Amino acid sequence: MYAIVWLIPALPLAGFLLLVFLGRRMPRAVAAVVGVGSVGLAALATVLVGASFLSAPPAGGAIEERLFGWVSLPSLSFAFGFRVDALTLTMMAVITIVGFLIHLYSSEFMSRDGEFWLFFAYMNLFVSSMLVLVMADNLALLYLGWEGVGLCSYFLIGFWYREPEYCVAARKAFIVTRIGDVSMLLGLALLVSSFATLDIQELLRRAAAGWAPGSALPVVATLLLLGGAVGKSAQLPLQVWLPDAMAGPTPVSALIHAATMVTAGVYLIARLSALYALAPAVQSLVAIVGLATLLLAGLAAIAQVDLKRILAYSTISQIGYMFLGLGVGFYSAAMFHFMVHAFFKALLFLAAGVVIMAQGEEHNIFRMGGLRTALPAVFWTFLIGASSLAALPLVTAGFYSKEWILWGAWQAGRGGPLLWLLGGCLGVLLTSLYSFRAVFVTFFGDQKIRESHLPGARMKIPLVILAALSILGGFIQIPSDIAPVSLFESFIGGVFPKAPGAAEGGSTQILLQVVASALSLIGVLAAYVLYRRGVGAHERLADSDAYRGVRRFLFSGLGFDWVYKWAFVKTFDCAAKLLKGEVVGRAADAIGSANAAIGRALGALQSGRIRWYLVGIALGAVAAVGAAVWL
Amino acid sequence: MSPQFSDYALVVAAVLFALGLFGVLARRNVVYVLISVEVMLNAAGLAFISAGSKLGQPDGQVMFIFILTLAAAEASVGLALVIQFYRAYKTLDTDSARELKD
Amino acid sequence: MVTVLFFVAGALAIVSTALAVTRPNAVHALLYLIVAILSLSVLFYLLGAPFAAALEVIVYAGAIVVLLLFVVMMLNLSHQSVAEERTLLKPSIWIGPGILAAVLLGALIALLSNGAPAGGDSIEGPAAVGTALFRPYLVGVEIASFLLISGVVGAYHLGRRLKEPRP
Amino acid sequence: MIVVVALVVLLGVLAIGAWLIILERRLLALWQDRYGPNRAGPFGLAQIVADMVKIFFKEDWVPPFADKVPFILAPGVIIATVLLSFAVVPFSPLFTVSRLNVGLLFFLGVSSLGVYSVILGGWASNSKYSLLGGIRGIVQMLSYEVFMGLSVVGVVMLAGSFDLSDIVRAQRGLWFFIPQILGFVIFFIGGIAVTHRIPFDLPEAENELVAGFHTEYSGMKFGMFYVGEYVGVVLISAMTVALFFGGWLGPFLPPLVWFLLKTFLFMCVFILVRAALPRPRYDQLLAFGWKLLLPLSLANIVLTAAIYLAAKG
Repeated sequence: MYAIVWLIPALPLAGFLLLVFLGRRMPRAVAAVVGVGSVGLAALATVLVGASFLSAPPAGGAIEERLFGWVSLPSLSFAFGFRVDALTLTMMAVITIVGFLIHLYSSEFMSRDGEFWLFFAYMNLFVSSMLVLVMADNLALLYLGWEGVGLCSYFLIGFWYREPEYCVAARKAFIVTRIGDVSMLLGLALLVSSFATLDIQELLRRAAAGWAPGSALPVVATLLLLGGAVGKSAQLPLQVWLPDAMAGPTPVSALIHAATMVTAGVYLIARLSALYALAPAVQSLVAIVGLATLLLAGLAAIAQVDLKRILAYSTISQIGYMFLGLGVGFYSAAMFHFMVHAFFKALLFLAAGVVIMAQGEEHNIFRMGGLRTALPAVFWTFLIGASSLAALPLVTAGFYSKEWILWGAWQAGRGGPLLWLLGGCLGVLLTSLYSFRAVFVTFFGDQKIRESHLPGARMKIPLVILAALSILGGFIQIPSDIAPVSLFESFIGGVFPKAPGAAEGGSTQILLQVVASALSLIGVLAAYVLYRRGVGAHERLADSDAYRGVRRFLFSGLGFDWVYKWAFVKTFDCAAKLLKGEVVGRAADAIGSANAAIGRALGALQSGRIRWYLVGIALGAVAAVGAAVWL
Repeated sequence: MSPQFSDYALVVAAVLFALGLFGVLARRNVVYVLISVEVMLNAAGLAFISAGSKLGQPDGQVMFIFILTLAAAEASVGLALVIQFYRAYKTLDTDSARELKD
Repeated sequence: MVTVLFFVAGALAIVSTALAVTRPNAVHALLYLIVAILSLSVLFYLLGAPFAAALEVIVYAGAIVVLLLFVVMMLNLSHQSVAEERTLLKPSIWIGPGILAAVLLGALIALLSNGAPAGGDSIEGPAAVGTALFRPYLVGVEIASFLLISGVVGAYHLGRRLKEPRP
Repeated sequence: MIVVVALVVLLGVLAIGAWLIILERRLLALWQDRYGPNRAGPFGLAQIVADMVKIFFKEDWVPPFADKVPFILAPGVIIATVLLSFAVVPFSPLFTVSRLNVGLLFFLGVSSLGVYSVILGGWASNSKYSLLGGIRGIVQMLSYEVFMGLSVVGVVMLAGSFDLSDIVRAQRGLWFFIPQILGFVIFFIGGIAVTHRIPFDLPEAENELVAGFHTEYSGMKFGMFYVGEYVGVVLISAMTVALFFGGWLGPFLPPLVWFLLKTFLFMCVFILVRAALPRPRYDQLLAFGWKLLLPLSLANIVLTAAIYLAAKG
């Protein structure tokens, strides 16, 4: 079955081309079939490839397929080629299967939109680019996919381009991620100049042989690449674009800004894990970035009132968990969390999409309420997603993946317990608080808006499937102290360096799990107390000035936008204003007016009389000959 | 054959060139300007040929042939311009075509 | 005999060129130019370049000057513009260029008299010229052919009758 | 010696040209079932003498509106250029005025000067018909000289010389009209056009332009144009023979006789063409030249060069 590997990205690309060239003339049904079908076929192909991968693992643990030569220079050559190993296969499975479900959902969700076909064209292109990103066997191709998904993200955030603020949001996302991309490009340039190859495996081999651990070059290279990952994955300090990216249609938020694209940074670091092993300081930095992001985003999420923005901050926070896992060397754990997160976050977004649609495009959760009875299917699936997000013990997938990361954090050398304390205790608490805040406020209480636009089958089926995955997905990897199941680790672990101190912890591990579980339950309880039990606690708090100030601070995403506005935009504006009129301009004007004056002076020579010009030529000839005689 | 021919021929070429230059500068009629240019080209050809003869090389004649081609191309384009000039201004006085100035 | 011929031809070339440049009647001027070209051709022959001499007559006298005459005849202006030409040839107009040309001539002759490299006259036949033309100067020949083609195209383009007369 | 040869050639050629007029009239009459001039002398051969007498005694009128010097110069130019061209014609190995190493180029150059007689005559007459005829003459002769010049390049390649005697000698094995049949046809057509004979007599087309460039001419000046045309026919015939039909080469008879016989044959061909073909329109003439003869002559050059180089190995 390995021969069909190339089909997996090619199918969505074909769908994109079909839609882009013929979509305008297609009936909606045909466009939907093309758009959904291409991704569906890609998912089918992925499943087939995955099945044969599991039943008969290829030599070297990877399928390698070189399609055609791309750049061939004496000093540097690379091909358009794919390399599929366990890590890639995990990503591919998530991209195509979750992608297919979201496409199916979109075919109903977007059905009233005028540019239906264009939406699917962009989505197909996105899926294709994302697949290229994860399947690339060299960094140039990876970068192609990287920029491709960024471009699609820009298109889709601004999909409703008639609203000016959506375009602003799209631009913001594009520009902010561009900062990271430049950093990444520099990193790639450094790697190329150091090793004269872009092939990932070859590069990692040469790096391991050529670079001493902890020396300056690997630190710089990994730092630059981390810049790219941070930008794409919306981590501190480049996280500001993701909340605004919620301007796009909800399926876009689910697919691109929760499940797949934003985890490209995680993938990049995981893919180049051998490189990061050469720069322990940077790897620690990854952990710190992840920790800081997950806490800050969690705090910001508590204060949001827009349902989608809550989920956006939650995404930032959960990717922070993944970074934490990467930083402490638990790559498998990070990837496990990535997979589980894709399931439940896509679920949450899709459910939120239904809610928002049913409430007549109302985003503010405090104007909703009581939807438990109006939208029972959505309520239950949303509840499952939120539980998984809050890592309610034992029954949810999120519990298992998060526990794994926290166990890694505990073991991470000297700062381990601190990481665990902040990330585990505080993070878990915050997560369950904000997720159940959303649940209680949205689905309980009095119904304030009558529901409309109830979801059909094509929207419900993905919700159900994703809800099932959010529960069952966790059971393929269970800590040994509960039950010895380690399917995921045995599948993907071979790709990564061995996790440090991954030994089983016995009673310590049990203790840690109990504390974390307790904290997540406390979070649920706190949310209940604050937002559900009457109106008391929350209302009373809301009166105090201090609370309002904190709330506004948290609501604004901890003021990052404000800081950036003043630090970069305003200073740039000021500098521009300073330079605009006088300083540089005057010098330029002087050059210009001097030229104009010279031109006017010389213009007098342009009498229009040909004979005058000839006289000039003749004088020149006389001078030349005279010089020859005289000299 | 006198060995000094080529020296005198160079002097003749210089005289012809100066005459052509005079014509180009003094005449205002485009046709005369063209005639004078041809004279100057001829003078250059004579100079090349006498130099080639003096040095015993065929290169002088080769250059003359190139000058000839140049003259042919120049004459054809130049005459086409003269015709258009006359159509536009109903005169051949170069000084009447002074629109470029404004 | 040959020497006399050389000097006669040289003098003829100079005199007829001077007349060609100064005659008010364009056709007369062109006739003088033909005489100048023929005497130049004689000079070429005497300088040992019979091939160039023949080409001078064929191309200059036989083609270029004929074309000039053709244009003069087609515009049919020689008769009416003779008087006009006379007024344009006032001394005040030609005195400046005359001085300039005289200075250039002086400089040129000074340059020539400053000692030219020694060497004898020799005859180079068409075969030698052809060999030189198509061996070391092949690129030049190609460029010249480009020039001719562009000349043809340019002349055709410029010679078209404009759709709308200029304002 | 050379002066004697030159004088003999000069007088002989003029005589032949003059008698050609009679020949043409008689032949045309023969082909048109008429008698033609048959009264003066045996077979009317003395008719030319009578014509001469008449033309010399006619009033030699110069129009007052004409530009006199070019007007008088024009008929001289054609006689001069045609007769000058005969300087390089190789009548026989011994009987040649000048063996110039660029003889063929000399012929082309001098005959290209012949166009000035048409130009000057047409312009100096200062009459509309003359001017139109002159303009036609310029364009026609300028165009067809190009093809004439190009058509002989093949001959020069095969002979390896511009010297006409060398060219004749190079035809000992094979007359060049066989390998250069294309060149021969183009050269002959070009020759008819350059001598502006019927059917290419557009500069003097009598039913359109009265008499074209020599409308205003009379007396012996007209006679010089007339004789010049016929001497031109002799010249083109002689050159055709020298370039393509082996010149003086031939068995039994002396070389000079062979040359004259062949030339006579081609003069008859000229007359036959006049008798047989109608006159084309002016634009047809030019289109025929530039669109057919020019590509053909270029193709002839390329083919000849290619075959020559291939044969040489």
